[in-house]
Amino acid sequence: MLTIGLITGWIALAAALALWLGPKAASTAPQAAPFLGGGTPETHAWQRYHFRPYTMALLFIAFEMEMMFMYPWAVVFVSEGIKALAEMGMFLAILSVGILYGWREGVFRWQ
Amino acid sequence: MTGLLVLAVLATLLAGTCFAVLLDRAQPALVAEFFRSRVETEAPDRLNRDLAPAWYLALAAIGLSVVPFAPGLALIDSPAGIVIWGSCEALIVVTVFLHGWAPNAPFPLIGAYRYAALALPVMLPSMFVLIAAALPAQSLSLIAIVDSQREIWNVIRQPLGLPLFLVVALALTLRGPMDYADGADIATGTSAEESGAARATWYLARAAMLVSVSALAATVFLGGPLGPLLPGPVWLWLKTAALMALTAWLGHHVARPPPGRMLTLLWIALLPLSFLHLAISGVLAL
Amino acid sequence: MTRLARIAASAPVPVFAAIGPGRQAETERLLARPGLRRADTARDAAILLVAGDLPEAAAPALARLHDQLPRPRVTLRWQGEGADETETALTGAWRELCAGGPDEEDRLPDAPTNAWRGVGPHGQGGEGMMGGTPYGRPMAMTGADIRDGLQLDRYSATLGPFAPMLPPGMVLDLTLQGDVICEAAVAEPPFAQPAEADAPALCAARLLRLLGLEKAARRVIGGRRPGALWITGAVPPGLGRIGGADLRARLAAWLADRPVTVPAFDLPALLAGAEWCEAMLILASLPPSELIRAARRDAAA
Amino acid sequence: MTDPVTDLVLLLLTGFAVWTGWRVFRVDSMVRASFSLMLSFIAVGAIGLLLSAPYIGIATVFMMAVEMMVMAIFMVMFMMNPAGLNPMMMVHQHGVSIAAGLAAFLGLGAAILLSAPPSDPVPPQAPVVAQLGHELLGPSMLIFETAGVTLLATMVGAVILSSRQGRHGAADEGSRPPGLTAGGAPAGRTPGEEGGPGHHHHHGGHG
Repeated sequence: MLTIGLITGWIALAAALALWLGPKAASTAPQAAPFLGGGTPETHAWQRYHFRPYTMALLFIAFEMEMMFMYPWAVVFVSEGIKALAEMGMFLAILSVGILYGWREGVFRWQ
Repeated sequence: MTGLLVLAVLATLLAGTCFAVLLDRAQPALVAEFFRSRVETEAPDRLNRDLAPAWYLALAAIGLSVVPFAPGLALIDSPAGIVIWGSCEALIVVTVFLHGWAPNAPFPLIGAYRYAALALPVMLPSMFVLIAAALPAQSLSLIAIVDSQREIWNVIRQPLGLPLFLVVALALTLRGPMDYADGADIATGTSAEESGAARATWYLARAAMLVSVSALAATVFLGGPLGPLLPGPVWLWLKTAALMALTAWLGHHVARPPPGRMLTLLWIALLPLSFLHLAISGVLAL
Repeated sequence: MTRLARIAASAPVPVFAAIGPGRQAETERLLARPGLRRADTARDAAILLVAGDLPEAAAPALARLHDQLPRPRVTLRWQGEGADETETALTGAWRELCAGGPDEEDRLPDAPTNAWRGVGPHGQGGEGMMGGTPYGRPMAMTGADIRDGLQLDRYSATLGPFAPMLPPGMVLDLTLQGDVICEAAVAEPPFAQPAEADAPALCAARLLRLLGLEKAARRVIGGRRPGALWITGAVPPGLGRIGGADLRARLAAWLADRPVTVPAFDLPALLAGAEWCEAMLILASLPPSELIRAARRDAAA
Repeated sequence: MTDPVTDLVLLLLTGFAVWTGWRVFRVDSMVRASFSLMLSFIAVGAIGLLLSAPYIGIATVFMMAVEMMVMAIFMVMFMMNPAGLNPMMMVHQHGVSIAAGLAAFLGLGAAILLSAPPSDPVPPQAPVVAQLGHELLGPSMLIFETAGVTLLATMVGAVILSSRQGRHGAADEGSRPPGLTAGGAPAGRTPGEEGGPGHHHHHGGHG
C-alpha cells in the first residue's frame, strides 16, 4: 500500500517536473520536416517497421518467462540445497538446448 | 521515517544528477539548451513525446527507492526488491522506445527499434546477476542482500557480477558501447528531432538513471551502506559516486560495435557467462 | 546578460557544418577544437556554418537545413578566412545569441508539402486505411525485403547533401525497410575534396565518431593516440571487404597513421542489403578521393 | 476487517485497469494500444501487491512490460496503418463480441459471487516468496519441469516458423502458398510481384 503510494507519488512528481521544464513545442512547416541532412522524405516515417531480430524477440520472451521461475527458486536455494541445484540445472539445461538450437539456426543476427 | 527517506532519495537523486552532469562536463551546454526553442515534428505522438522523459525520471526515482540507505532501512522495503528493479529495467526499454517512436521521424524510429532489440536481451544477464546475488541472501530483498555481505562483498565472492552489471548499466543509461538509441550514425537517434529544453530534460533523466543504477550496483556488489567509521548513507554515496565515475568513463572510452555484432555477442558470449556466473555463485553459496 | 546566459555562453559552441567543395579537412579540424562542438543533427545546433562556395544545386537543401535549426539561430559563412579567425567569429556569434542577439527567419514559406487540412472524413487529409495524405504526407507502401522477402513497408527518402554521417555533398536516394537499405542510388556525388581530406587522422576520426568515440576522434585529429578500448575489435571482421582488406584493416592502418588505397568498387552494391550502422561505417571507411571517384562513376551511369 | 483506504485504492486500481483496457480498443495507434494494455496489467499487478502477493504482483508488471514491448514491435510490424494516421475501427463483429463479453462478465461475476472466498488473511510478515519457492521445488516440481519442456518446444517452434535463414538455406525456397480452395491457385502474392504505390487498401479495420 505504501509502496503503491510512493510509486504513484514519484510518477506524479516526475511528470510535473518534465511538463514544467518542457515548454510548448511549436514549428513552422519547413521546421517540422524530419531531419535528413537537407534531404526530403516521401512518406511518413511511421510504417510497418521491419524489426530485424524478430526471431530473437520470440526466443527472448520464452527465456524471460522461464527466468520468472528463478526468483522464488533463488530464495529457497540454500535451504533446499543440492536438490534445488540439480533441479534448476536440469531446467536451465533444457532451455540451453533452445538457445543452442537458435544459435545454430543463426537467429541471433540482424536478419 | 518515511518522510526522511523520501528526502534522502530526492537529495541523492538531485546531487547525483549534478555529479553525473559534472562527469560529462556538460553543465554549460545543459544550461544553454534552456535558452533554445523546442521544435515540433510533423504529426507527432505528443502525449508519449512529452511523457517519455517523465517516465524515465520516475523509473530512476523508483529504482533508487528500493536501495537501502542504511542497513535495514529502505524507502520501499519490499520482499521482492530486485524484482521491482527488474520491472524498472523493462519499463526503461518501453520508455526509450516511446521516446524514439513519438516524433514520427526516420532516425528516432531506427534508434528506438535498435535500442529495443539490444536492451531486451541485456535484461537476461541483469536478471542472472541479481538472482545470483540473492542466493547467499536467501531473499529477493535488497536489505537482505546487503546483510549477506557483512563478511565479504559480492564483488569478491561473485567476481563476474559487477562487470556483467556494468554492461547493463551502460545500456540503461544510454552510454557509450551500449548507446544504441542515440548513435552518431543515426544523427543521435531517438533525440535527433529534439531541441532545447526537451533535449535537456531527456539528458537529465539519463543522468538521474545513472545515479539509480550505480546505487543499485553499489548495494548489490559493494555492500551498499556497509563500511567502517562513516555512517551508512555516506558509504552508499561514496560507492555510488565511484561506480558512476567508472560507468561514465567506460561510456566515453569503449567503442560501440554495430548492432548486429552486439546482438550476437550478447547471446553467445554474455549469456553463457551469466550462466557460468550463476553456477559458480550457486555452488559457492551452498 | 543574466548569470545563466553567461554560463550558457561559456558552453562549447554547437555548430552544424554544411561543408562545401574543398573544405572538408579544414572544417573537420576546426570543429575538433575544444571550444566548438560538432552537432550530429540540426536540432542540436545554434549556428549553421557554411564552409566554402556551395553549388547552386545545393541551395534548396541548405534552405531546408537552415529552417530545421531551432531558434534562435544564426548562419555563418566561411570563405577564405583562417581557422583561428573563424573560431573567434563562431564564439562571438554564439555569445551574441545567448545574450538575445538577432535571430534568423525561415527561408522557406510556411506551407505544408501537401494541402491536407479539412480533407477526408476526419479532416486529417487521409482516406480509408492507407490512402490520401494524412497530415500532409502519404504513408509508406508495401514491398519485398531484400534480406528475408517479408512484404512490409518501405521508407523512401533522399538523404544529404549535408547529412553528418555521409561525405559532404553526397545525396543518396534511399529505400529502407526497417534499418536495412533495400535500394541505394547516388543522386549527387560528394563535393570534390583535395588530397588533404584523405589524411589518416581525419579518416580514422570519422570512423571513431561513428563508433561512439567522440573524444577519441578529437584526440586523433589533434595528433594524439585515440586512448580508447576495443576500437578495431568492435568492427565485425570481414565487413566492407574490398580487394583483400576489410574495414577493420583500413581502420587499423589509419590509426597507425598509414594512408589507405582501395581498388575500384561498386558503391550501390556495397550499400544495398547493408544494415544502416554497417553501411555508414563502410562509407566512412573509404578514403574520400576514392569514394568521390566511385560515386561520380555511378552518378554518371 | 478491511480498512476503507485499502478498499478505495483497490477500487481506483480496478477502475484504472478497466479504463486502460477500454482505451486499447479506442486508440488508433498500435503503440498506444499495446502500452494501454500494459498500463492495465500494471494496475492488476498493483492489485496483486494489495492482496499480499508481492512477488506475483511485481512479476506481472515485469512480464507485461517486456511482453507488451515485444507485442508493440510485432503489432507495428504486421498491422496496416500502425500509427493510426488515418483513424480506424479497432473492433469487429460487434454483436458477437458484445454477447461474448456479457457472457464472460456474467459467468465470472457469478463465480465470484457464488463461491466462498477464503477468509484467512495472509499475515503481513508471511514469507510468501519462500513458500512459493518451496512449492516449486516440492509438490509442483513436475509442473515446473514440464514448463521447461514446454518453453523449449515454444523456442524451437518459434525458430522454425519465423526464421527464414537456417542451416539448410532459405526456408521458403521452392515453397508455394496454399490455395483458398482445395487444389486452387496459390493465394496471396507470388514472388516477384510488387505492391508499390497506388496499391491502396481499403479495409474496414483490423484489431
